[in-house]
Amino acid sequence: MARVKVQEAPFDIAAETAALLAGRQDIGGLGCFLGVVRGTVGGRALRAMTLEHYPAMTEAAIAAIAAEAERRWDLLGCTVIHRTGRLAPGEPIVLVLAAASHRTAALAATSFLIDWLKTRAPFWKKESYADGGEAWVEAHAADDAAAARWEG
Amino acid sequence: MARVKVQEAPFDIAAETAALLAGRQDIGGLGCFLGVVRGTVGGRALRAMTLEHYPAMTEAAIAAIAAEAERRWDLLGCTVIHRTGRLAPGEPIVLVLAAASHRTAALAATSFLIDWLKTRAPFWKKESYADGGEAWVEAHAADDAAAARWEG
Amino acid sequence: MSGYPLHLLYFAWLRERIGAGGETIAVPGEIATLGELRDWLSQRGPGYASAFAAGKTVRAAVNQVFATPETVLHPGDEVAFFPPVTGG
Amino acid sequence: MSGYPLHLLYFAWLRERIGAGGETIAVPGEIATLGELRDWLSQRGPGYASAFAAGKTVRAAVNQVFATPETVLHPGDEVAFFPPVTGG
Repeated sequence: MARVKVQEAPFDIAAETAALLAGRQDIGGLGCFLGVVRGTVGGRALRAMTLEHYPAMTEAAIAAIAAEAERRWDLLGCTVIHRTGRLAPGEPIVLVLAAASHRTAALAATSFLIDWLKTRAPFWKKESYADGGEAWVEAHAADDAAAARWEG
Repeated sequence: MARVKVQEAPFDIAAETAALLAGRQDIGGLGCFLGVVRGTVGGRALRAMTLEHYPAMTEAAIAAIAAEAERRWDLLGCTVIHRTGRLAPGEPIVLVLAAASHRTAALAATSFLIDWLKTRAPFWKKESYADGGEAWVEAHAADDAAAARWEG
Repeated sequence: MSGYPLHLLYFAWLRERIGAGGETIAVPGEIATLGELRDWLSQRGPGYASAFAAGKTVRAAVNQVFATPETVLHPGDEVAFFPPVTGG
Repeated sequence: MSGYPLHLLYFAWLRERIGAGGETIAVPGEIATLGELRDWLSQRGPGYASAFAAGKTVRAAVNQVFATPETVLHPGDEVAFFPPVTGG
């Protein structure tokens, strides 16, 4: 059963890692992905990134993605934390952890989780630029292709 | 230029992550792998894992692996910390971090680094079992196959 | 079938164009599917027309589950419209 | 060529079988390559014979760089013998 959190507050990667490993001796590998707000997008300086989401659906959608990862790999732990609200460049947005007895499953599940989060969890990013402009981030074909790798 | 450390002491995943991200706004994704000592191997309870290495060669060998990762992907940071000496079940052995502007490079480099570490860095593991026996870990064909994925 | 109520939610640029994050409305009984609802909403005013303009990629969920134009609606459903997601 | 010195290192089960982590020895001048050194060492005693027994997978590095049986040796080289690595 995955640990899923959607929150405005920062998260603590060391505490989350420790929580996954605590009291266990069956985990051999822990894969992790940390997404971070970049300061420049397409050559344009960013002031902030604002994440909107669909509160009634978000945690359930993430839990369904994590359940799919647990169905595909023998995971011994799985954590997904996604932040919302206004974030500055350099701030972490999302944390994915996947633990397994061996590294192959842990790392594959980590890639899968972030690929599906990007295409199946109800979040929308708005970029606020240093020059005052704003724009909603458009979905990337590359993300759809990355997510599609895991289909079939 | 990668940050490489070989040490008996534990490492601090939060501090290492923060050090990679500090003062930067170009990193969009950070991939991470943490290897941990398991308490049971092939059905046999483990008391400890002892890691021997080749001190004059180890850091240079890891640095060469990291340099190869930096040649293959546009990394914005790379950290490899490998512990040596006697470790108990549940203790972390190795930490790999790879940062890039996007997640694909960060996660691919993370997988590459741990695959090559397992087959190209001069470490040897000895397992000490709860029943008093000891055995050197044999190299796994699966590890060679995983490392070979990155060749050619 | 006479009119029935739906709880509508709009996110991201759909919310901005429509000018509201959500509303509860009565829709005509002949609207049976999500696709028909979308066509009907797009004629409610310029904000809706802009949000649901032809060629725009709009996704939807019914009762918090991703849905397709063929999804059949029921009284009291929560129907959310939004752009393709961009989290992670 | 007359004899020349080499710094030898042994790791993991090679170290245990040979009973030493390393030694500096003079090898006969006719030993030109790593493969020839290995054959010569395997005849130095039962510990060496066990460490370098036929069929055993033994890897080596010369001056801290992975090497092959064809690698040519030079006076003063540091030559390390060890099993396939198992770190990570």
